[in-house]
Amino acid sequence: MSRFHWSMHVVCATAATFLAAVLIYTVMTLPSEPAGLARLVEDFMNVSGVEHPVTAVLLNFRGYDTWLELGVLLVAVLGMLLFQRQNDLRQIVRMPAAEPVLDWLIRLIAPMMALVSGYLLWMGKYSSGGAFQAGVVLGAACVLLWLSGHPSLESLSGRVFRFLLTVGFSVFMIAGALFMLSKQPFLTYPVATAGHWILLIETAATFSIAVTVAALIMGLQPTYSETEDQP
Amino acid sequence: MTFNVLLPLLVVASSFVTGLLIFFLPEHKAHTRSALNMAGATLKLVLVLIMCWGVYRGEMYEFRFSIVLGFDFVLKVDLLSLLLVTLSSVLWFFTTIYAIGYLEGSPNRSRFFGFFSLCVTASVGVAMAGNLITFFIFYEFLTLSTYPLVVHRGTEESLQAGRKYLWYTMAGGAVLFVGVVWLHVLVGALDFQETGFLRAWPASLHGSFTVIFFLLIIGLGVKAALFPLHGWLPVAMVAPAPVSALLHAVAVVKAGAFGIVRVVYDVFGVEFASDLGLLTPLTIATSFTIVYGSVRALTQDDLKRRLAFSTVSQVSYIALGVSVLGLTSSIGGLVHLVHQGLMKITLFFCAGIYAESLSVKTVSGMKGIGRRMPITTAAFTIAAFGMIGVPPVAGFASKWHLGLGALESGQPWVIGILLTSTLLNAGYFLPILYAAWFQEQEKEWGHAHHAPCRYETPMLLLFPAVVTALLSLLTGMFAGAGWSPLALARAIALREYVP
Amino acid sequence: MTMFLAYAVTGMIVFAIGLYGVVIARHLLRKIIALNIMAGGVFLFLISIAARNSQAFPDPVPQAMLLTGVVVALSATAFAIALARRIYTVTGSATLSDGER
Amino acid sequence: MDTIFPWIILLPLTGAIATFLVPRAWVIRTGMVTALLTSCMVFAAAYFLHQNGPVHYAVGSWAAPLGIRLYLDGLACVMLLLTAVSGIFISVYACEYFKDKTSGVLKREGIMFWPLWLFLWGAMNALYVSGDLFNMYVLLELLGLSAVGLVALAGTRTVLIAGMRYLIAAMLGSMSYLLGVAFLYAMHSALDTRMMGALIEPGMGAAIAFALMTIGLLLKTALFPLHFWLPPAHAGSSAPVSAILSALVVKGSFYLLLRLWFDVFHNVVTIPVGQFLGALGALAVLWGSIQAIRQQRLKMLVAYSTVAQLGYLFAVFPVTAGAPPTDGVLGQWVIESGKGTLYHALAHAFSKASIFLAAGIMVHALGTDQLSRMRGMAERLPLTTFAMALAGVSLMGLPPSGGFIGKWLMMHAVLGSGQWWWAVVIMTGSLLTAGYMFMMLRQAFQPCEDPSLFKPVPKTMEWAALILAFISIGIGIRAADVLDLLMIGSPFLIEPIAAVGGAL
Repeated sequence: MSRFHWSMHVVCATAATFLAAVLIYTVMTLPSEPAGLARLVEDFMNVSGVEHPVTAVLLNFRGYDTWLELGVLLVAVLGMLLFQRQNDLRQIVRMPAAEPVLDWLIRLIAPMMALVSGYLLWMGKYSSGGAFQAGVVLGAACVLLWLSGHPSLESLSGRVFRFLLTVGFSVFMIAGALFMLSKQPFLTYPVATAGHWILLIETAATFSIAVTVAALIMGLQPTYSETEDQP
Repeated sequence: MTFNVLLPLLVVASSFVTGLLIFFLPEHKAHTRSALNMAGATLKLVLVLIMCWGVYRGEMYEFRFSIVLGFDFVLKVDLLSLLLVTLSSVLWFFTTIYAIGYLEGSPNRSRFFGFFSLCVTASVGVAMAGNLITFFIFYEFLTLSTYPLVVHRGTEESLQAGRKYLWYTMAGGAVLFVGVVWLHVLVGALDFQETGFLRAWPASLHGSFTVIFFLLIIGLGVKAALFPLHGWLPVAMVAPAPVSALLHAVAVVKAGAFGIVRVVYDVFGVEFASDLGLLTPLTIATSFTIVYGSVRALTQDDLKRRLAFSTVSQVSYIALGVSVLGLTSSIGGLVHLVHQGLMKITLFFCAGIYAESLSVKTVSGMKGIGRRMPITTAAFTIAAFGMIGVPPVAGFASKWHLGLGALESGQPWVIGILLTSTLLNAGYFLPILYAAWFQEQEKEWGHAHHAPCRYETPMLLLFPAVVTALLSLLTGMFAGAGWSPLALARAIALREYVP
Repeated sequence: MTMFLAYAVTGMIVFAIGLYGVVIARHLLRKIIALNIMAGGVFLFLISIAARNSQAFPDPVPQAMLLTGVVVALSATAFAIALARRIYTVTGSATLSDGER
Repeated sequence: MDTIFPWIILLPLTGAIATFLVPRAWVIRTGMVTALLTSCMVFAAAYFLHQNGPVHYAVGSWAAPLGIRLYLDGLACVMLLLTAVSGIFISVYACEYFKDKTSGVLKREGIMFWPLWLFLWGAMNALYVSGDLFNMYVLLELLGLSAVGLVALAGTRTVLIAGMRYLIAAMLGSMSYLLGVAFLYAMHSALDTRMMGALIEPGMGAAIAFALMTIGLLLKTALFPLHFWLPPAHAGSSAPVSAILSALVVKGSFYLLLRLWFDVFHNVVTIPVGQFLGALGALAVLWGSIQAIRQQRLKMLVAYSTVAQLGYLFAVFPVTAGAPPTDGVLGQWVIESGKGTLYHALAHAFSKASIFLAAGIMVHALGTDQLSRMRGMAERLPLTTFAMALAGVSLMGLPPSGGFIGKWLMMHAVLGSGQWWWAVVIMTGSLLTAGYMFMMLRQAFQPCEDPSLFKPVPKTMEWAALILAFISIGIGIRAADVLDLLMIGSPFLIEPIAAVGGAL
């Protein structure tokens, strides 16, 4: 597996086991009946605008974290784009057109996946679901289309692609900043329409996550740069 | 900001501003640069004279500015600082003239004169520092501004000298820094007071006071070239003549000696220091340095190295005067601060002229130089006699007081040290004079580095040398006058002893 | 209670294995996979905290932390793979040349 | 104040999005406008902080245990100012640096530089005001990723490998930090630093959580044994990026360590732990300086000097660990050493950024940063050498500079609290720094043989480096104001902080 001297293995193995032992011992000493924030979340559920507690925490109580997390995703794509010649997906190596059977199958599945992603997005309000799951499913649909050599993604111009990448992050920020005009802290949604705002943010996030996931997967393929070696 | 507060700042700023302006002056503008230099020097001289007149009439000049809580930047003019400020500004005036003449046509002079003015700013700041922290700030600033002067020529030899100079002064600065911080932790404000302020503190601190004293003295000893720490001085001779003149007569060495005077008188107080038994080791160290410096000077053939070792021993006179408990010996030490400056700068001026006009650098090459360059050698002789302690010239007054003080304080062996060092001074100065005046010229004179001129050397070089020689003669003859450095030294010494 | 202990302990073991893998692995892809295993261990421990006591529904805050953590780990891994790919293209070898961890 | 507060974070991030979306011609303008606006916001925040004291800000107006609380006090404000001031000059420098020498058009690197740099700046600002443990994790990751992106910007072989090593170290650090947060949450079901500080009691769980989080942050601050990734990353990347990394990014995770130490773990911390961290710092100082002296390339020398100078910052921990919370006298030394560390961080940021920018100018003019090729720089590039000299003075801690005040305060605290051995370390460290700084300057002062070697350099780059150096000297002159600002909200007081509760 690696050219390290066997003693290195032994040393690392013992260190790892010692670390595991210490961690396990501490886990044992953890209190078994902690208060946890479940009850607190329960009290505020009625004001959060969504029924599912995790979505409430993710998008309302700790919306700031989720917003920054979208930022992290965006930085990852920026990093990936560093190694591309252009800032978009246009000259990703186009896959050869799939055989008719695969082509037909993908034409059938892709809209279904879009439907499923819409459903997941809507379900987020009531049970586990939401922007990330829907975004990934939509991204998978795009990857499938790309694999089958479908020209749809090539039509995505550089500007639109970059706009779509940033739409989730910016909508979240604008929604949050909007209510600062009425002297509310950042990311405060009015109680009545909180649910709608969250839905709006989630849809924007879905699109940008879908494009990000597709870009990351397609961006990692060996593109033109295989041939020409940068110094 | 009344005038009393502004004056000390103006004195420091006058050379600092000229320095900065010269930095940004393009190389070819020689005349504007010399004009700026001279303007700065005269302005400083005038301001200092005003200050002397003010202090004489009892004015109080103080500029206080707090950088951090309990850490004040204070410029205060008392009699002791007056001594060094006048010396620095007078000698800087003449050294500037000399430097302008000496560096005619040499490369990057803007950089040289920029650092030259910064260096004098630092030495004036050292003189006028009101507390130990400001003293330390200017002390370290001095290192920074003198290093580029030492390495000015950029030759490998001068870089080596610069490296050695740097290591000594940096290490010294670090030791001094530890001492100052430790004292500040124990005692808080470190403002200088006439008879020292450490006596009032409880006896429990005396142990750490002793350690702090030695830290401070070692830190200052590097620049004052005490025995084990003097290594950088002879090596730094590789710098151009005005630099070695400025470094060894006015700026660096005096800062160290002045620091020792401040620490012993205005931080510890001389009686408190002798109660703690701190003075005797200092006396022993300084006496050893005096003898060691003179012995080493005997064997040096290179003229400037010989003068460097003589400086090593002469500066320790000041420290000796300070460390011997007694009014007259302190007067002797303090006044030697001025006298040694005047005499040593004359010697270096003459050494520079010899190198510049006849490219004579070694003592053996000086046979018969008296006939070739009578005026310069006359000035050299006056200063040499002063160094030995021959009566009319200034040196005699300080040695006389040192000897008297040693007798009064009941340390007769110090007289022995003074005698041996005087003999040794004679030992390494008289052969030069004899060779210069009475022996025939052996070697051919080297070519001159400057255009032919009416006298033996350009006026810009000759005039400062002659003037400083006359000054040292006059201060020697009129030592008793009301205005002489001796009177000033006596006034200072009177204040330092608890009535 | 024992359900929490089971998951938490496995989480710790997986964390340690992942750490061992990161230190030992020389091939970049193995290192990145090991990093993900390590992340998996932490997330397993996080999720095991959520359902320790018998309330109406498990504590949603660790779940939210888990979701955010997973997405952050995903983006870091994606960037790491892109970087590893780039290193392979430029240097021709998929290991850090002077072989430290 | 509440209206200004979030803009410190929103502005750089909006700027990042804007520079990513606008066409090539507009990138520099938007970038510079964002940089200036963000700095104005930071100065405004500092002014308001000075007027009416520290600010608690609940994001989404949810109270602390559930929502995320942001907190701006003197300590955070000084770090914000540090980032803003160095950020402006680095941005000005970057405008010129990435321009193609011949055509003057912005190189591709320059386009990608701005979004990543503004993301990093936004993450830094958010990190300094964050008061929530998990939020700090996400910001640390955002910071790490954009920093690695900036490192990999240059695209050369060494830089990619260094970037990879940095990324792995960053991810390892974040994972162990997250595990620590998970443990804390498992024990006390709270994520807010102040609440955690009140709830936490010494025990096995708290100790392990503390150890994990500290190791994670040490990995990201590149303290001595874990510094392997820093020198190649900082030396290889392009000049503005290495200035950003050395001056700003490493300070972010150090700031977190300070926050955790004072806010969260103040009664879990024991004396041996403090001494251990101090010892690591001392080793970093000695090892970094010795390595720096042995380097042949300027940027490697300056990168190792970063490793060394970071060691100084850790002198605050042994002094604090030694002081029991309620003891008045020793508490005074804790505040003194906290001030010293912060001041050293401030002075180091400005002088290190200035030296890296100057090194960039040298590479720009000479094509290489070999120390032996620096001959004659004093004549050909006077402003750059002057900037290097001033910054060197500040790094060495010589009197007129900010570094001196930092060194003075640290020495004062260390000697006052009786732990004199750290004073020896600080002294040897500053002598060694003098060693490699003068080694560098000596090369520049030598006479230049062949003036044609030096290609012309845009003036704005030289002035950006010089002004940064002047600032690092300037803060040494008037230190009282900066320290008053720092002490608002008394960040270094370690008496147990009352539970913040849901009242916010």
